[in-house]
Formats: sequence, structure tokens, C-alpha cells
Amino acid sequence: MSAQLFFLAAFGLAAVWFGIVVFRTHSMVRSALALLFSQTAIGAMFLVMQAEFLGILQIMMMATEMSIMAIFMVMFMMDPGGLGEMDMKHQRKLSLGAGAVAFAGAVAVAFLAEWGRLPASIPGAAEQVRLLGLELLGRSMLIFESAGLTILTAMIAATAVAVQPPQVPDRPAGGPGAAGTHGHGGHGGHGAGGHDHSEHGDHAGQDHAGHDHSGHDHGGHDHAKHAHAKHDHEGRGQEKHQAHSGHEDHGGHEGHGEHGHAAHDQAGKDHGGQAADSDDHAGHDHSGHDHGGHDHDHGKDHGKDHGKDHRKDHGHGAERDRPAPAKAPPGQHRKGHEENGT
Amino acid sequence: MSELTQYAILFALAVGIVGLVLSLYALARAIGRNKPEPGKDVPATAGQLSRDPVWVRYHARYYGYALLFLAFDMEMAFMYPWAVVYRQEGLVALLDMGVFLAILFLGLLYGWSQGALRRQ
Amino acid sequence: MTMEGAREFTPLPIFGALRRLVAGALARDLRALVVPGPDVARALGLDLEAAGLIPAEGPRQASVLVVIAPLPGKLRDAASVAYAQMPRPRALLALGGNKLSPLPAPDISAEPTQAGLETAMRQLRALISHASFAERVSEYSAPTVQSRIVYTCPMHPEIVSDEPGNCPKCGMFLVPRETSAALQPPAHEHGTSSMAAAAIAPDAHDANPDHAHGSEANSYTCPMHPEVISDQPGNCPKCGMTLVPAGKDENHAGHGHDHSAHHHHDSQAGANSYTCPMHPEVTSDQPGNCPKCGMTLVPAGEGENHAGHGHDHSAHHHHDSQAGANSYTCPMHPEVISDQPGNCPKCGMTLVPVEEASTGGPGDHASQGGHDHAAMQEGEETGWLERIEPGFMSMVEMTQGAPRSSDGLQMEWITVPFGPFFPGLPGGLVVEFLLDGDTVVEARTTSLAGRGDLLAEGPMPAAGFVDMLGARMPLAPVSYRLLACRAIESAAGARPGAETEAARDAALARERAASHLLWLAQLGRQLGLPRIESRAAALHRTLRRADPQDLRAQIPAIRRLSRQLAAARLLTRRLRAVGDLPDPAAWTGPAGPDHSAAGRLAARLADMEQALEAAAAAPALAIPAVQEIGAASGHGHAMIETARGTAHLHVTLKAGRVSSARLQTPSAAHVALVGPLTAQHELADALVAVASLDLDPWEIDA
Amino acid sequence: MTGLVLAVALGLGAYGVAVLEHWASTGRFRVAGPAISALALLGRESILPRKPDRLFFETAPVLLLVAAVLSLAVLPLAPGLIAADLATGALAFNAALAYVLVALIMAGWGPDGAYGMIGGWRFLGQLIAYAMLVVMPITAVAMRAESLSTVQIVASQEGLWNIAYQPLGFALFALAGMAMAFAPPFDLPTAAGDLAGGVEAEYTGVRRLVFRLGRMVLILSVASAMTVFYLGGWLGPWLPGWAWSAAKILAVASAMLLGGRMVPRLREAALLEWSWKLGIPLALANIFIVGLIVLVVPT
Repeated sequence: MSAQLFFLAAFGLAAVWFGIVVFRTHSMVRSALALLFSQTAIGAMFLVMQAEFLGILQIMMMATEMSIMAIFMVMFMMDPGGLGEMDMKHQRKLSLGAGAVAFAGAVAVAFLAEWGRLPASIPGAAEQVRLLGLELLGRSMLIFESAGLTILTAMIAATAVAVQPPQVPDRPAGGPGAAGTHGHGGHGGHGAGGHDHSEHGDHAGQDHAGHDHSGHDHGGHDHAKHAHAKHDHEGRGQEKHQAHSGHEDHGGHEGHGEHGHAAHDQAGKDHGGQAADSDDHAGHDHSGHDHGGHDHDHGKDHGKDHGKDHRKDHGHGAERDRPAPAKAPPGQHRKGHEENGT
Repeated sequence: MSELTQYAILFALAVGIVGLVLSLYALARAIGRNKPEPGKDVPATAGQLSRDPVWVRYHARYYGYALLFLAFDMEMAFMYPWAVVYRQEGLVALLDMGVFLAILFLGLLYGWSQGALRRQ
Repeated sequence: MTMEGAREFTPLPIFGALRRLVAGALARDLRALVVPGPDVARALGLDLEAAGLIPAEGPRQASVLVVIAPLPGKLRDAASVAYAQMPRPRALLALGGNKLSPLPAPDISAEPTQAGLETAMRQLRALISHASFAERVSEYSAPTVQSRIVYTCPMHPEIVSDEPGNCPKCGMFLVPRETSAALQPPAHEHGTSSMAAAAIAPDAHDANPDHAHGSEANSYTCPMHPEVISDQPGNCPKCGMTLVPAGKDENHAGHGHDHSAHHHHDSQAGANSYTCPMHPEVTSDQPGNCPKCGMTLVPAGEGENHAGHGHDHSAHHHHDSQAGANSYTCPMHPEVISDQPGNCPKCGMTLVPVEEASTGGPGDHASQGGHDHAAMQEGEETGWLERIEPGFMSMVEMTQGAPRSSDGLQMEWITVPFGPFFPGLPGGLVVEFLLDGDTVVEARTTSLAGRGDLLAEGPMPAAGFVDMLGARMPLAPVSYRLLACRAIESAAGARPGAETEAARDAALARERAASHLLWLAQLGRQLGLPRIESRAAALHRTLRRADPQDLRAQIPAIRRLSRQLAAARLLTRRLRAVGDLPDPAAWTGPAGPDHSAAGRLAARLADMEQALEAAAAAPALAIPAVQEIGAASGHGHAMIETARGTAHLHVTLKAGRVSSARLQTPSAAHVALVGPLTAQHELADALVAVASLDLDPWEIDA
Repeated sequence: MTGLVLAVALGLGAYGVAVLEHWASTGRFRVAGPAISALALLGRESILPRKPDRLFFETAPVLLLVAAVLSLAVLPLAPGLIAADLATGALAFNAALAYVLVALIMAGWGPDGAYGMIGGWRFLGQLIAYAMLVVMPITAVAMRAESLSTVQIVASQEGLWNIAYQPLGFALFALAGMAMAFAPPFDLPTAAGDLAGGVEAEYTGVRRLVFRLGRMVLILSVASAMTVFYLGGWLGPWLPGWAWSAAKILAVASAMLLGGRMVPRLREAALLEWSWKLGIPLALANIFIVGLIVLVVPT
């Protein structure tokens, strides 16, 4: 009994220690993997307490899911490598207080609640899995099915938040469609099961969706040859011209002409159909905008009225225009013929 | 042998492997010493020195798949105990899991139609 | 018998025997990194696998550096970098000449022939098994690997200076960063290394004006928005500050320094620009509200260090509404509170004024009355945030300027070189990708193998010129010898005999087929098909010096290989999705109806078979040698179809000596295709696309 | 006693796989090849990158080896010859191999090199592709065996091996297994052609030896898992149990290593699309079919 207790305490301390490391380290990947090993230590505690199925399940599932959280933290946190040694602790007093309250609550539950007698003998591991199976199909079938529904809602919510439906409908046929890369994805979707720790991500996502991400005015430094968001050439659509969707702000800067931006097709810019943009201009549907040829003037006029819309909507003094994303080129009909795979 | 001893065996195996690796490291250190030289410890990029840190916000393109994967991972947790008692329970288990899988397949089709299943 | 790259050891009693055993194993497990590349070794007819050398993917996995000697300077520098990064014990094997300046003296040097290689391998094995461990070894350090410490700001990587201090833009302490000392600081600031942690490369690209314009003299930039660059002085369109000359090299940062004394947003001129006291980076031309916190924008022009003192005229300015001493905090370390402006002790950022009732709940928000809610919808959004978390650095503000990726996310881009000795690219070609995750945003291709203009040492005799041109292009020597002969003969007006012409054409056809086989081996290595690579290399070896009878014997084996490749459905599916030429007109190499990499593969296979038949049908083969042209003079031009496209050569003869020559090579034209071919492609596809162009770095002079 | 036999079996198996891998990559069958390259690696310097995440850089190879060995510990060679016969053995195999991903992320992120980082995050994408195709076929196998214990699973294949009973599951598990061991054509994290060694690029000397040892044991573990789940483990007419197991494992390993090199390396986007749009529907269909067969065919 004492060896079991010793290992239980050892793994418990390891879990707590890794939990502390999660918040003391500057590197995002380190904190994600520290949380991972903290969960593994908890899985090991399950094993020590002879709940084999739960322990192995905990160890297995947490490894993959915490790694996925790691990539989300790396994508959306400021300095993932922790090079800037930035202090990531926010609202120190508030969180310390909340921590103390939670700890007190846990201790109270541990000591005051009525746990019932210690069972005389623990069923064997195989027996536990069988009993769990019977339980799922017997008494708690309703819980089992409602769990299915909650997982379904989680999937739908995550997809709705994180993924922008493509303009070209993704081919539902068996073979994988072309690996298209267009559409504007939102930020940091919430992992199912609500264990997404990148509160920054939510914040940025929330921030991003509602807040007019006042596109930094790029007017001055737009280089014809340095168009930032080159067009997406993944698919071999029929467009043959190379449209640079440069960050061209056409609103207030008439003087741009002489900068010698020769082939500066505005089609890309007008396609700034970003989430924030599209919800402002519900009616202003860019996606169907088929430019076909390399129509500079048309784009320019369109750019102007587009620019004017901006000013009306946001009512800001300064000319605000969002950097155009590398949108799908106009009228791109990606023939799904270039799927590849095994 | 009781489960606890099996877990102990696994734990001992892990510790044993770590010990083996440490002894290999000691053996290598006994064979020769490392000599720090300029440019040797810079990450090698095929004949050029890339000294700058690359710990940047990596743009993973599979986050559509990742979110659906989390949901499917949850689903698998329910299927193991079900699989063990499947033969014993018979048809009701098949229908029960059929409903469960259908619900989740619905989520997969929704993700597919919304363009989650592609390189974002 | 001592080895330059030996490994030090401390003599311990019982480990001597083990060390000898390990040295014996090291002698038999030779991993070779071939400089300039395995394709050049194969072109010279060397079979490294047969000699017992296992090809290594990079310097870290290599124990022998095999240098094929006549190397241009830049490739020798890159070889010295690779040598420095190899783990000891490492050996240096030079084939064909041993003056390799930054590299140490070669341990073994031999002739670049298979026999020479075999003898060299025996000597190398003996040397390694005896001398791979030594008590004392000298350190290898070449100028190319030295490093220099410069200081840069983590948030604004374009600010670089030689001594520590504060960043002129945000006041943060400059952090030390290593950069290579040998290179001239600013011009190469981008060439080899990307910026520091917050490497928002495109801004860095623009920020360094002399990179964009080449000539330092006439470009002007705005001290506060370095990405604003224009060719003539004037006002910065964003904040109205007068543009300052970008200046030579270091003083760009130095120039920034004298600003650091006062708050980075002082704007000397620009009477009509307004800014927000709490968010100095928000500027506009006419009054209104700050989009971030809704405060009314104040004219930026009048005060030197206006962050320090509050503003008088805006009645409901929430800073003034708190009486008492307004306290200052650091945007990144809210716990740092001080009652007078200055820099944060932890990270050096300039402290920003903070509202008094920051910890109060929403309840007393109304009493503050700072913001009028109607006009600023966004202000409300971040207003409550400011109260709970003063100076919260939201990611949206951080990624303000960053360009968006194709799915709308603003990520950090890194510049990654796929250097001269990359297993997936021809040896000597450097492709530097600007990567957004694993997607290529921008590609810059240079070749370290180019050797400058043809007649560097003045006019040459005709025969010498032909040999020089042949030696300069190891991957296609026969083609360029033939080009030189034809150009000289057309200049001299001499007509070679019909059968020498036929023999020359047969030699050219044989080399075309051999060159395609070489490309197939390279593609097999990149796609992970070792069987294709070994079969193609073996066929290339037998074909290289075969006479017409052997050629005829080889045709069935080569036809089988090309049919198998054409039938490989997975290979063609993978290549069809890649390398689609935007404008096929620019492509002069073998091309079929389909302009993707799969189309070029099919075209090359067809071209190979057709060239083989032509070479096998010819009565005899002869390496082109120039006719006797005596003291003729005149101007001549020749054009031939090499395996990679059409090559042109213009030659002027003066009294039998070549006085001027101008060469246009297909690869030099095809290099420009790499950019559009790889933009917005996944990294693996981009590299396959570059490989599908079959670029010959020796033809590119950049 | 069984511990000693198991240790020897593990060593021999790993060496056999190393010889096969050496043969597949260099084209020459040399029995002494892996020993020589192992000793050579021991003799080379082990370079520590300049500003690495030292903890990640050091733990990655060890974690890979520990994960591979633990996954082997739950797979039986013969009726009694198993390190730890857990009641949820099939699950434990998958749980141990989940840490291969953690090791590769650490190996990629640790040395702060571009090739390694891209390789590491690519392998996370690869896991998202293959993980479901490993777990669902195992569920179908457990349905037939009415237990998650690997010994039971082999015993349940007494009459008919699972490769015949559920061929679709075998095909999916074989491909997903090769992706799990990142053997060609799924060697995305250590791709030679486009990442010059990827995650293992920065490892030299003895650390590289431990990393490659981990890879060999991983390939051995995936091969023995395929044997246990689908090829009837130790079942076989004449030879003793362990001989059958060894023969099947080496056959599967050589098929994996030599067969995999016929196909060009896969793109990560294609791998994800094929596995989610074709693989998972097939795996669910496989579970359904096996469900029907189990009900209809009385054992």
C-alpha cells in the first residue's frame, strides 16, 4: 500500500510542478508541452489508482490534443519562442485571488464531501472496461448520445468560427479537391471540449471580428515589384495575367499615379472580402466579381467608390483602408484536376 | 501478475531506457571531446549560416482538420468500451453506435462542405 | 600522418581499444557531402557509391567533404561554411587541384577520375582509421564563419546599431544579435540573414531603403515610418514628418538615435497632423477620434515630448479628468508603475500615461465620463479593456502592419535559404524563400557558381577559348564546346567538313540524352525515389562516353526506364499539380502541350529517346574541336539547342584571337521563372517546381 | 527469465530492421552495416546548437526511444512472452506512440533551425491525418476479440486471421502505421529532398545514434503491431510461436521499407485530404461491416 501511496504522491507532485511550469515559462511551446506532461502525470496517477482504462485514455488523448493546442498557441501568441522574456502574466491580483478561492473550494470538497466507503476490491482492468461498456449501452445511453450531440455542436461551432467557406465550393466527391488556399479564416477557433487555453487567441479573434482592424495605411511604401500578397497560383485557373493585389489605398492619395505602378490591377484589392469587411458591407459582394482581363481602369474606379464606402461606414477622420489580403484572383475557377495523393 | 506490477514493469522499462541512453552518452564523452569552433553551432542550412531565430508564429495550414480531429478524438474515447462489449450486446449496440457515428459523420460532412477539410 | 579535422580526446586507460575500434568504423562509414553537388560529380563520370561514399543530406550528417576543385570564390566560401559545420572527425578530399583558399589544405587530393577516386578512398580510409583522434587539434576558423554582435529591437527588427541603446521607435532596450562579420553590414543585412524574433520580413524589406534602390544616395525615408520610402524629399504621407535622407549604412540607425532622446512621436513639421495621446502610432490628417480608445485626436505638432505632459484643450480628455499625479506604466509590464515618464526598467519601453481608476469595476466607469459612446464603436470595444488591463498589447495591434496570408491570418514570415549544397536542388544554386509557415511567399534565386564574364584575362586564342568555355560548364561541356566552335568558325568563315559536322551533332545528341538522365537522377533524389535515382545515374555513366554501338545497346534499357516513369501514375499526379508556367513563351527548354512539371518530364523523356536514336544512327562521335582558322578576324554568331534550351554566343575574332564574346544561356533566362512558379505554393511543391526547370547554376552568372 | 528473452528479442529485432533499412536506403545488403554506422556515430562529435531550447533538444531522442520501446512492451511474441499484458493493451500501444509526435515536435522546435521547425509542425499535420486511421481499425479488431488485450486479440484470430476477416481495416492500418513510423513515402518530417533531414538535421554524434535507434525500434513496433492485430501474431502450424512472430514481423518490416520507396514522397495537404475524405469514411464503414459480420457469424 505504501509504494502505491508513494507513487501517487510522486506523480501528483509532478503534475503540480508541470502545472506551475506552464505559467512560469516564457516559451509558448514549453508551456503547452508542460501542460501535456502534467496531464500525463495525472494519467499515471489514474494507473496507480488502478483505473487502467481512464489512465491510458488520459495519457493517449492528452498527448495529441495538447500538441494541437501548442500549434494554436504558436500561431496566435506574440513571441512563441519566449525570446523577448515578455511577462505574460496579466491581472496578477485578480488571478491570484481566483486561484486561492479555487484551491480552497477544492480542498473543501475533498475533505467535506461524502465519498462513501472505499470499495473492498477493485474490479480488474478488463472488467472495468466491460462494465464501462455495459454502462454506456445501459443506464447512461442517453448521456452517451447527448455527448455525441455536444461533440457535433463543438465541431460545427469550431468550423464556423475558424474556417471561411470557400468561394469555389469544395468538391464533396471522394477524391480530394484541389488544395485551394483562399478565403479568410478567422482567428483561434475554440477547440472542442472547451480546453482551449489560448485566451489570447479568443481575444484576438473576438477583437478581430468586431473591431475594425484599422488597416495600417500602406499608401506610402507600395512597391510595384514588392506586392506583398501575391496572388494565389495554387490552382491553374484560366487567368493568365499576374494580378498583384497590392496594399493600394486609393481613397485619399490621388498623387499615386506618378509612382509608376505599371500593372497594378485593383481586382485583388477589391476582393478584400474579409470577415470584418464583409459584415460591414453585407451587400457589397466581391466574390462574384469576374475581372477576366487585366482591367486596370475599371479596378481603379471601383477602388474609388470602394474607398468612399469606407469613409461613410467608419466615419473616421483619417483614411482607413485595410490591407487587401491575398484573395483568390478574380473569377478563379479552380478545376479540381490537380489533386494528388497515394 | 497483478496490474500494478505490470505498470511497475512499464515504468521500470522507461527508466531503464533512460539509463541506457545516459550510459551511451557517458561512453561517447569518454571517446572524444567536443571542440567549440566559430560557425559550428549555427543551425545548418545547406552551406549557409542562418543565425536568426526562427521561433516565429508558424502558419499551420491544417487548422481546419485539427479542430475536427479534436472532436473525433473525443468520439474514439466512447468507442473503445463499446467495442469490448459489442458482441455481448448485439444489435442494440450496433444501432446505438450507429446513431452516435451518424451524428459525428454529420459533423464531418458539415466541416467538409464548409471547406474545413482543405489546406487553408 | 595527421588529419586537419581530427577530434580531440582525453587519454583514458581502458578506452584506447574502443577508440581504435570506433576509428575503424569511421573509416568504413564514410558519409560524403559533395561540393558543388552530386550532379557535377556524376557529370565528370565519378561513381561515389561504388567508391564507398554514402551521400549525406547536409553538413551535419557528413564526415567527408568531397570538393571537385576548380570552384569559383563564392562556392569556396560556402564550402568553408559547410566544412565548419561538419562534426569532427571530418576529412577533406579534393579532386582535381588543391588551392581552396578558405578551406584548409585538403587531407587527400587526387585526379577527378574514377581510378583517382579509388586510390584516394584507400588513402582516406587509412588516414581516418589512424589519425581521426588526436590529443591536440587546431581550431578551424575562416572569415566566412566569424560573427559580429549587432543590436536590434525585438519589435522593430529594421533598427540595427552597433552599440546597445534604446530603439528609436518604441524605446525598448536593443537586444544583441549575431550576424556574420565578413559581410559588409547593411548591404548584406538581408542577403543572408532575416530579421530578429519579430521577423516581419516584408517590412524589413521595405525599411532598408538601400536594399530596394541599390544606390544609397537619393532615397528618403521617414524617421518614424521607415517603410515609407520615396525618391525625393517631402512629407511622410502618414505622419507628415519631413523625410530624411536614408543615409549610407549604420547611420540609418544612428540617425534614429538622436530621436530617442525625446518621445518617438515628436513630429517637427506637419502642422496639420493629429495624433492620439494614448496611442501615438495612430495618426490622421484631420481631427476626429482615435479608433483605439476613442479619445479626441490632438494636433501632434506643438510639443516636443507631448507624452510627458497632459493636453489642455480637449475637455473630456480622460487623462486630465483625474486630478492628482497621473501615473505611468509600461504597455508590456503593467505592474511597473512610476509617477514620472521614462523607460520601463524591465524592457526599456517608454512608459505611457495610465488612467487612475484602472482597477475600478465597470460601476464607476460612468463617473469617469471619459468617452462619448455614440461616435466611437471601436473605442467602446477597447475602452473597457483599458480599464481592466492597462496597456494590454492586443495581438491585433501587434500585427497591424503585417501583410495577410492567403487565408487572412497575419503571421510572421521567415527568410530561409535553400543553400548551394541542398539535396533537392542542383549544386551551386541558392534559392532563398520568404516562408509564411510552409508556404512560399517570395523566392530569390542566385547562383554561386557563376564565374563572371568570359574573357576576364583578355583576348584568347580560339582553341583556348573553346577549352575554357567547355571547362566552365561541367554539366554540359560538349554543348558549349560545340557552340564556341561554331561561333568561331562562323566568325572566321571556315566551313567544317560534313562528317565532322555529323560527328559533332551526334556528340551533342548523346550529351542531351545524358543530361536528361542526370536530371532524372536529381529528381529521383528529391522526390524520395532512390531506385529511379540509382538506375538513371547508372545509365548516365554508361552513356556518357559510349560510342554508337554501345548507345544502340543502351536504347532498350533507357526506353524501359522512360516508359516506367511515364506510367508511374502517382509521380505524374504529383508533378501535374506543380510548376505550371505562367507564360510558356519564356520557356525555351523541352516542352510539350502540358506546361506543368509533368509535361516537362514527358517532354524530356521523349527528347531523350529521340536524341539517343540520332546519336546511335551516326557513324561516329567526336568531341568538337576548333578547325585551324589562321589569323582570320570578323564577327560570328552561333545558336544551338542544349538539353536545357537554346544558347547563343556572339564572338568577334581579331587576328585569330577571340577579342570579345557574349553568351546567352537558357538557365539565365529561366531563373526569372522561379518567382512566379513558386509564389503561394507549399515548400515541397516549390522545390519540385524549381527542380523541374532543370537550372544549371554554372550557366547563371548572378 | 522472460525479461531477458524479451530484451534479446528487442535487440535482434531492432538490428534486423536496421539492416533492412540500411539495405533499402543504400541499396547494399550488409549485415555489419548498421553496427559500423552506429559505432561511427558514437565516435563523432555531438554538436549542441547555439541558442537551442536545451531541454527539448536533449529529451527528444530519449522520448522517441522510450515511446517506441513502451509500445513494443504491450505486444506479445508468444503466448507468455510479453513484457506487460495490459487489459487495454491495444490502447496502450497507441498511447505510447502518441509521444512520438511530442518527441518530433521537441526535436523540430529545440535547435531553433528552419528545416527542423517546419519538419516538426509538418509531422503534427501528418498525425492529424493518420491518427484516426490507426484507432478505428483497432476498434474493429477489438470488436471481434471482445477485449482490448493484445493476447486476446491474437487468440481471437485462431480460425481466421484478421487480414482475411477485415481486409479493409488491414489496408488502412498498414498505411497509417507507415505514416506513424514516418517511413517513406510518409517521411515528411525528415524529408531528404525538401528539408535536408528535417527534424533530425541538427542531431549529430551520439544523440543522432539514439534518435536513429528510436526510429528503428519504432518501425519494429509498427511491424509487430500489424502482425499482432492482423496477421495472427504467434499463430502458425509448424514452427514455435515466437518463430512465427519473428518471421511475420521481419516480412512486414521489409515490405514496409522496400515497398515504400516505390512511391514518391507524399505532400502533407494530399495526405490530409485523402485520409479525411476517403480514409475516415472507409474506416467507419469497416467498423460497420465488422459489426455486421460479428453479429452474423457465430465464432
